Amino acid sequence: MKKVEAIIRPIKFEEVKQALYKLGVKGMTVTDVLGCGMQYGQKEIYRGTEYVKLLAKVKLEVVVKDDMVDKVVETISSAARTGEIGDGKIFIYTLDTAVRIRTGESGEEAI
Amino acid sequence: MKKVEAIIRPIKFEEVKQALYKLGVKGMTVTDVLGCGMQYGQKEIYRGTEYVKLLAKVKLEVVVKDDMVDKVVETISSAARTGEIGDGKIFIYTLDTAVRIRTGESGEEAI
Amino acid sequence: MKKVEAIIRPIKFEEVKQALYKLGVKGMTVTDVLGCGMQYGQKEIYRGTEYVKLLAKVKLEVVVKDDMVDKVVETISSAARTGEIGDGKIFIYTLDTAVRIRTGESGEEAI
Amino acid sequence: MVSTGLIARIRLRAIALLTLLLVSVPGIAFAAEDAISHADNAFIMIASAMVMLMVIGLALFYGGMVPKNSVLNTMMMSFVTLCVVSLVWVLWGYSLAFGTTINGFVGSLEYLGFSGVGMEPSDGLAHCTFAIFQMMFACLTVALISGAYVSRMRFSAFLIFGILWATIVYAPLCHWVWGGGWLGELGVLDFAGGKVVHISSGIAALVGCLVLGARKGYGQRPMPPHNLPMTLLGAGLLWFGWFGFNAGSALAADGVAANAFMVTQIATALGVLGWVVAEWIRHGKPTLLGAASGAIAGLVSITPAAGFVGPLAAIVIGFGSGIICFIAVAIIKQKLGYDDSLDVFGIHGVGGTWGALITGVFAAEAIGGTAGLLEGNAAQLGVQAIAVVSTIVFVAIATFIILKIVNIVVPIRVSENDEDIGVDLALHGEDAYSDQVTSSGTLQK
Amino acid sequence: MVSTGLIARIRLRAIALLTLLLVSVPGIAFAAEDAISHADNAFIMIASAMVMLMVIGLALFYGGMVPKNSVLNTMMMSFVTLCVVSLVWVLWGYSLAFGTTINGFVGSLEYLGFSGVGMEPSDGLAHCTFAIFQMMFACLTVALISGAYVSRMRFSAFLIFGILWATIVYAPLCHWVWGGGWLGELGVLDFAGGKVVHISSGIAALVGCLVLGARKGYGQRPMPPHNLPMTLLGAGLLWFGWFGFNAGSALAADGVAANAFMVTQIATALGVLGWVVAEWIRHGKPTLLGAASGAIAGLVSITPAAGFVGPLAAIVIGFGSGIICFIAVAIIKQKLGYDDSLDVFGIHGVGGTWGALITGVFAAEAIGGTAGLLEGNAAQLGVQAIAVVSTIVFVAIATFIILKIVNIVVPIRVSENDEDIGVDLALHGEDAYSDQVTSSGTLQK
Amino acid sequence: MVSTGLIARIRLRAIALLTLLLVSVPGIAFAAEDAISHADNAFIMIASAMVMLMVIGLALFYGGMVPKNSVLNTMMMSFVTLCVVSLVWVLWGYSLAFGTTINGFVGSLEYLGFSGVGMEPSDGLAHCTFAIFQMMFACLTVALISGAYVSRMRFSAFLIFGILWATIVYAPLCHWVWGGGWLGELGVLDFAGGKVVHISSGIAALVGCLVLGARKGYGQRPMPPHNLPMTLLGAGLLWFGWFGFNAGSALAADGVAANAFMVTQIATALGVLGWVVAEWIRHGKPTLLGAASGAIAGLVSITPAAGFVGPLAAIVIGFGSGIICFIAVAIIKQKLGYDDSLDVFGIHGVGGTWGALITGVFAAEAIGGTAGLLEGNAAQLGVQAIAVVSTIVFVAIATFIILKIVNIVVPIRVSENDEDIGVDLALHGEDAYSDQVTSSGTLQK
Ligand SMILES: Nc1ncnc2c1ncn2[C@@H]1O[C@H](COP(=O)(O)OP(=O)(O)O)[C@@H](O)[C@H]1O
Ligand SMILES: Nc1ncnc2c1ncn2[C@@H]1O[C@H](COP(=O)(O)OP(=O)(O)O)[C@@H](O)[C@H]1O
Ligand SMILES: Nc1ncnc2c1ncn2[C@@H]1O[C@H](COP(=O)(O)OP(=O)(O)O)[C@@H](O)[C@H]1O
Repeated sequence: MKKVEAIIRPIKFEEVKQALYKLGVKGMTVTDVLGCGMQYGQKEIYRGTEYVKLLAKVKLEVVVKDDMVDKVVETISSAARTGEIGDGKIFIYTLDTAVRIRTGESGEEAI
Repeated sequence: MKKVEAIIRPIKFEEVKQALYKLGVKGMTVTDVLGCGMQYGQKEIYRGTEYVKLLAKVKLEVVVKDDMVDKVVETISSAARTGEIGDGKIFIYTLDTAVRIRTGESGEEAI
Repeated sequence: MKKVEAIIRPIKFEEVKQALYKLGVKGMTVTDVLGCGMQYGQKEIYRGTEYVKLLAKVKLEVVVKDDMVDKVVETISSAARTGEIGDGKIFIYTLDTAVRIRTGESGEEAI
Repeated sequence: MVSTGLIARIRLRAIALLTLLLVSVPGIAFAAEDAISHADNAFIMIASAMVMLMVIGLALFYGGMVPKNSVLNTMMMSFVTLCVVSLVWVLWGYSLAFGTTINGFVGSLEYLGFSGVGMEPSDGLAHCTFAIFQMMFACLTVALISGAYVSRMRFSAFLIFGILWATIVYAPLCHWVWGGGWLGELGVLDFAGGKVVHISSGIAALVGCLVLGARKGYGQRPMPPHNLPMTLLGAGLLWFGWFGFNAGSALAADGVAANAFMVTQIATALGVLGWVVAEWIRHGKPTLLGAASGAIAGLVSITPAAGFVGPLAAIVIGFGSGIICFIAVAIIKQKLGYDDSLDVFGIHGVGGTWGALITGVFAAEAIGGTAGLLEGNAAQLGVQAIAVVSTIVFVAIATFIILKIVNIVVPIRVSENDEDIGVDLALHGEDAYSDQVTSSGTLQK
Repeated sequence: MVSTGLIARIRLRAIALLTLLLVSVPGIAFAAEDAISHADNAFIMIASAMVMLMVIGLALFYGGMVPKNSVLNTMMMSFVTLCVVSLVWVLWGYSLAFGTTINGFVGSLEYLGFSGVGMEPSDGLAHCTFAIFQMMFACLTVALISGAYVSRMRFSAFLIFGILWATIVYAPLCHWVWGGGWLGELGVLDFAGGKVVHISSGIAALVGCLVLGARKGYGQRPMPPHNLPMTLLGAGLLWFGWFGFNAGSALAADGVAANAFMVTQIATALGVLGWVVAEWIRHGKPTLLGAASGAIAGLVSITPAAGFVGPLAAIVIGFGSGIICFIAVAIIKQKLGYDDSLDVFGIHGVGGTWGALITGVFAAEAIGGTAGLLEGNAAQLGVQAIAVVSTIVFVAIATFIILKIVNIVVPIRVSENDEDIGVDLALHGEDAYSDQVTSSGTLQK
Repeated sequence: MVSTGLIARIRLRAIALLTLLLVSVPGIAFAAEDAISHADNAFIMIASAMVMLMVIGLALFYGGMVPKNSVLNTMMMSFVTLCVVSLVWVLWGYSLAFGTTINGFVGSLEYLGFSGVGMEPSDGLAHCTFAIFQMMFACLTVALISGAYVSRMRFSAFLIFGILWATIVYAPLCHWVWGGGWLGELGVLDFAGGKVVHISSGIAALVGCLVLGARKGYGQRPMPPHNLPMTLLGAGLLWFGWFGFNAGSALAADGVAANAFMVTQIATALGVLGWVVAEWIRHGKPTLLGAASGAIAGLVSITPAAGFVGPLAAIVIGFGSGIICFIAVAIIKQKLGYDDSLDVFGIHGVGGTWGALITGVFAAEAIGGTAGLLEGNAAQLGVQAIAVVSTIVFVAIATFIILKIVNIVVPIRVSENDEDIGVDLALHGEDAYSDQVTSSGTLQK
């Protein structure tokens, strides 16, 4: 069981979500985050002070069976890509297990 | 050392927290997230437009020693359960190590 | 490839970020979280009701190559330390892999 | 439009000068009473707009105090009340309140549908100016009640409740005090609505929150305000609008209005200080919510007294109100355990009662024409007490009956599930705040 | 300052009493016309401040409705319009609108730079009081338009557009109706700007959103309001300020003003109820955004009618407006698919047209001196229709040309990338909200 | 109540007509001075309410500009100041400011506890109307100062400071200029408080922020506004209320008030444009915070001039103020490095000084009765300069001493730890915003 964690542009989130639904992935968890990478930040101004702030991004977490990982990564990548710096990253982790709280099921059935 | 990550209903968070305290778990990290799973989303309306939004959930992260994992999962599950769709999921990961910033301790002592 | 996840004081975030930049770490993801540990919470009052709330913390996630981990942990620790309870924790995880969405690169090149 | 003897007396002074002037001018035939004074008419129109703004202030004051998932419902209750009660007032409410009295208990139906309520002069104002000013009072009173019902009352049930309550409770009560009814005849002092507006809404709130029951989780989880700056803004707009409410109740921009304006400012300031000091002593810290609450407590307490007392009395009334309401809200309510969610009873009920009684103590003949206890007229305090008790009894019983009737038509309380989700989403299909991710939903075609 | 025959007539009544008084006093030589009535002057000054506050209300009303990343730009458009159009008005706008008429189409240049616009009395007001009151109308009208252009228009382009539009469209239109122009002469009834303010801004909004094109992602992603309490507060301030707008349009605190005040309250309340009921039927739930929208719909529709109709007509006008605008916004727009982002056309254009026409139906001679269809004067409805059509045609063509010209000077639409990032950051270098982490950026030295 | 020669002159014109009327009527014995003009009394009451609302506007303007963890403390400082200074004003402040002058330096104690301040007429107003209008000015002035002290000053220390400063600095200064004191006698022009309100608060802010020291991390971390829409709303309410402040300072709804109203609108609009243009040139982008700041700069600069200059001068004054204050705030402050956190000195100190001096240049005899430099009266500019310098010196020394004294009673600065946590939580035990999770805390029983 793997967790696919994608940091993407907020504007692309809806597209990614719908692409995942099409793929059959129904469960996901989403968080507002800030980030920097190659795309360093955005200049802001207030009363003569200039400063650089991190960029708003969306973190998308999807836990899937091992055999789904490649398809999920592929789907997210192509839906989230613009080709410009700032498109984001995907990180993949291995889970020990998952539990569905409602039923107590655990393991792959719980996803 | 394991991270137990639970996605639960906001309304259940206080109960879960108190149950964990009783169990002796004092450290935890909490994030506001949005999610969907079997419970797909909530219909909203504005000026004639209807759309479906993700549901507000709470992500609770607790890092514990290996031997505590089962008790923690059990505690969270029973406190968070309503029996209705949308109760949430628990995901379990293995950590390499942990460090307490204040003292520099690492490993199990740091939790 | 490792993920270094640090939970630190909001007030220390800017210092930590700049210390990481100096170290050459350019990519990071930041989330507003709430937490408790030894530092239990803050008393609040409204109309005669007193209650204790979790503390605002910042979660910083940095994915780095294995050989950078110690330096990153060291850098974060020293920048975030005040010596008082509440300085925070660092958790370290192993990743399977990373993907750069823009280019499709994966593995260490993608970080 | 029938004014009480009291208001008539107030007005008398206001027009004395003009009358004198006109009478002494040869060749002017019409009586002063017949003309619209542009100054007074402008004053009361603007005062009416200010009272209307109080309802918006109230929506913010209340909205900031509830959790994030019921702010819209809370604001809706005030906002839509402003609309529904306005309609009730035009159709029959004004007539029940200010039509020719039927035995001192209720007005006749002569003004149904605002017939006869137009541009013609009436005591120096256009008749409709007076009717609209009073309309705003009715709207505000019903909206005030909603603060005790938040996060759990069915919206449709609240609207039906509001229509019935405005008709059966507010209009008659207003008639009793200001419309030529028995309390006015008895000589009760209620300058701008200590009883009519505040005691009545406070009692309705208390009865209602007992009938509804506490919010799910009340007493187990804290339910703190989700946006305190919003609450402070609301309190600020209420304070601003209350000048129209209190000074406007002189119905002319005369010295009585100026006095009412002055003591309103003083009592409100002292209400804040009273609450903040009490809180500082008890909790070790002064809170912004305490300051905002104290302002409302001060405003409530000076409302019945504004045209009758001077600046030093206002200091005592306001400071006392801040402390008394703090005790009611922060100590007594905690002990008794009822869920008067936003403390409508604790502030309007308690503060209004304090104000109504203390008016009977501090009333100064030189200001409002009536002496109080301190000037040797103990009877006035008795009259005030009669008015307070009769208001409480009448409102409590009537509110209870209305709620029970509404509950038959439509259950007054939402389902448990709706309460869990939050009434905003459940009843209105809306979320108060949407950030970037949240707002990204899927369109339904 | 040239008033239309209509307004002159209204004023006449207002000063009748005073004239009578003064004329009958021996030894008073000056005419009533020459004096400033402090009451009316105070009323219109305060009304002007209230209309100014409407622009702030509008900034909030609109700001709450856009996504989080374009709220500042949206608010800026209203706020800076208030400044730019004020300057235009001083320099030449007022003169074009209220200078001596040139063939009924535009005013002369006699008041350029407010020369001759000062403290001297003019119809009971200081001349500058009138000029400032009218200034606020011009500002508000241009600001209203911006709601259709949000999240994608270049800020500098909007400012240039605003200057040109205020000069070429608003000032002449204002002249036609209120400044001695041909529509006023024709006898059109437009008490406070149904055509001049609302139809004109609504049409400009529609033309502009078609020229600009839809927001990126419109129709694919929902773009829901980011802060509904802000929108409700905005609606509340608009409602409050609108009393100054409508009642102030009597230019005196007389019975006509009082009538306008009354019907404004009633129609607004009913506008809310109309929209909410329609929505409840269609979507199963009443929304706060619907309630706020209905209030604006009601306010818009009563604007042209306020000095001419009574309370029962106001009920019909307001309720009708709530329902009609709901249909325009929630059903027809959805079908046609143009991106009138915040429904300026759907509410101001549609509601203003409804109001302008229905005024010709319900106008009551006893109130505003002119009879409408119901009192047998069908011609009035014809006059109203002529005014509506001529306003629509003139505004549509002129707005289209202005936008095309502006687009040559500076592209009216931002780049795709700026639209993705959001116009706040892209055009203003600011983020509306900063939490602790966000606010922690790196200083540039 | 003693008016300065200046104000008396303004008033004279206002009552000329009425006097003429009354004098020419046989059989009217009383003097015009003895009557309350309902129009003027209404105007000043409403103006007072508007000035009160400015304090709320200020709380929002300031509150939006601070980080999320000190918004409540920032708002509290304004809100509770409104209460504490009101009490000071009733007890002794008004008397020190407007009691019979003692050698031109301070008023006598005749009005202690508002004794003798009631409904009786005084220059056309009820005496208490005037006293309350002035009360609001005192409150606002002290609240303005707080903007330089945010996020680090102990709340109790600020309250003590406010009481002392209102007594020792504000009341005498007010007396000097408006209460019959030496500056008024000298013929200084300060229509609505350029010196009394703005220079004084600006200087107190500067001295205070130097005494307190900079916020921890100032210059290392950016400390950007946490909620810019709140700041814009605050600026909007300030603008609205400022009409009451400036036009109300005519103390009658006459032509002078109308002129003040007009130039206030114009200068404010131009202040925005000045700031925005300067910023656009320097940073390449116009910001909303810049627009809001420019509005305040414009308002400040026209405050001393409002009754003395015409519309074209207002354009120059406002536009100049926007640019000058931008330079002071965005360039000079950055260089000097002091932490005038919300730029009270940069806007009120600098803008007030600019306004005070330029009034001496543009004053037009036809408007306010006094000529300025441009009309050949160079001496007036000298008088203005004397007033500015004496105000600066007096306020700087007195503020410094007061802060040092307060610091003995209670340390004026919070502990480092409290500053880290944030003053909201540390001093008030509250968090401004609670989302669902945050709000879920554990009840203490
Ligand atoms: N090493 C990293 N560790 C954690 N998060 C990262 C890392 N690199 C990138 N990110 C996240 O991904 C987002 C996009 O990264 P960016 O470098 O701009 O993408 P790209 O290189 O593909 O253009 C960043 O804003 C950050 O949130
Ligand atoms: N596969 C998944 N990956 C990531 N998060 C998930 C996944 N499945 C569920 N979740 C999270 O758990 C929440 C509850 O899931 P849901 O399916 O509604 O619970 P249940 O199936 O137990 O009723 C979701 O809103 C989402 O945040
Ligand atoms: N066991 C844990 N699991 C998850 N998060 C934790 C855990 N312990 C601490 N934290 C996070 O770290 C933060 C700081 O912890 P705290 O105990 O106050 O630090 P310290 O012990 O170094 O003083 C907490 O607020 C919480 O967010």
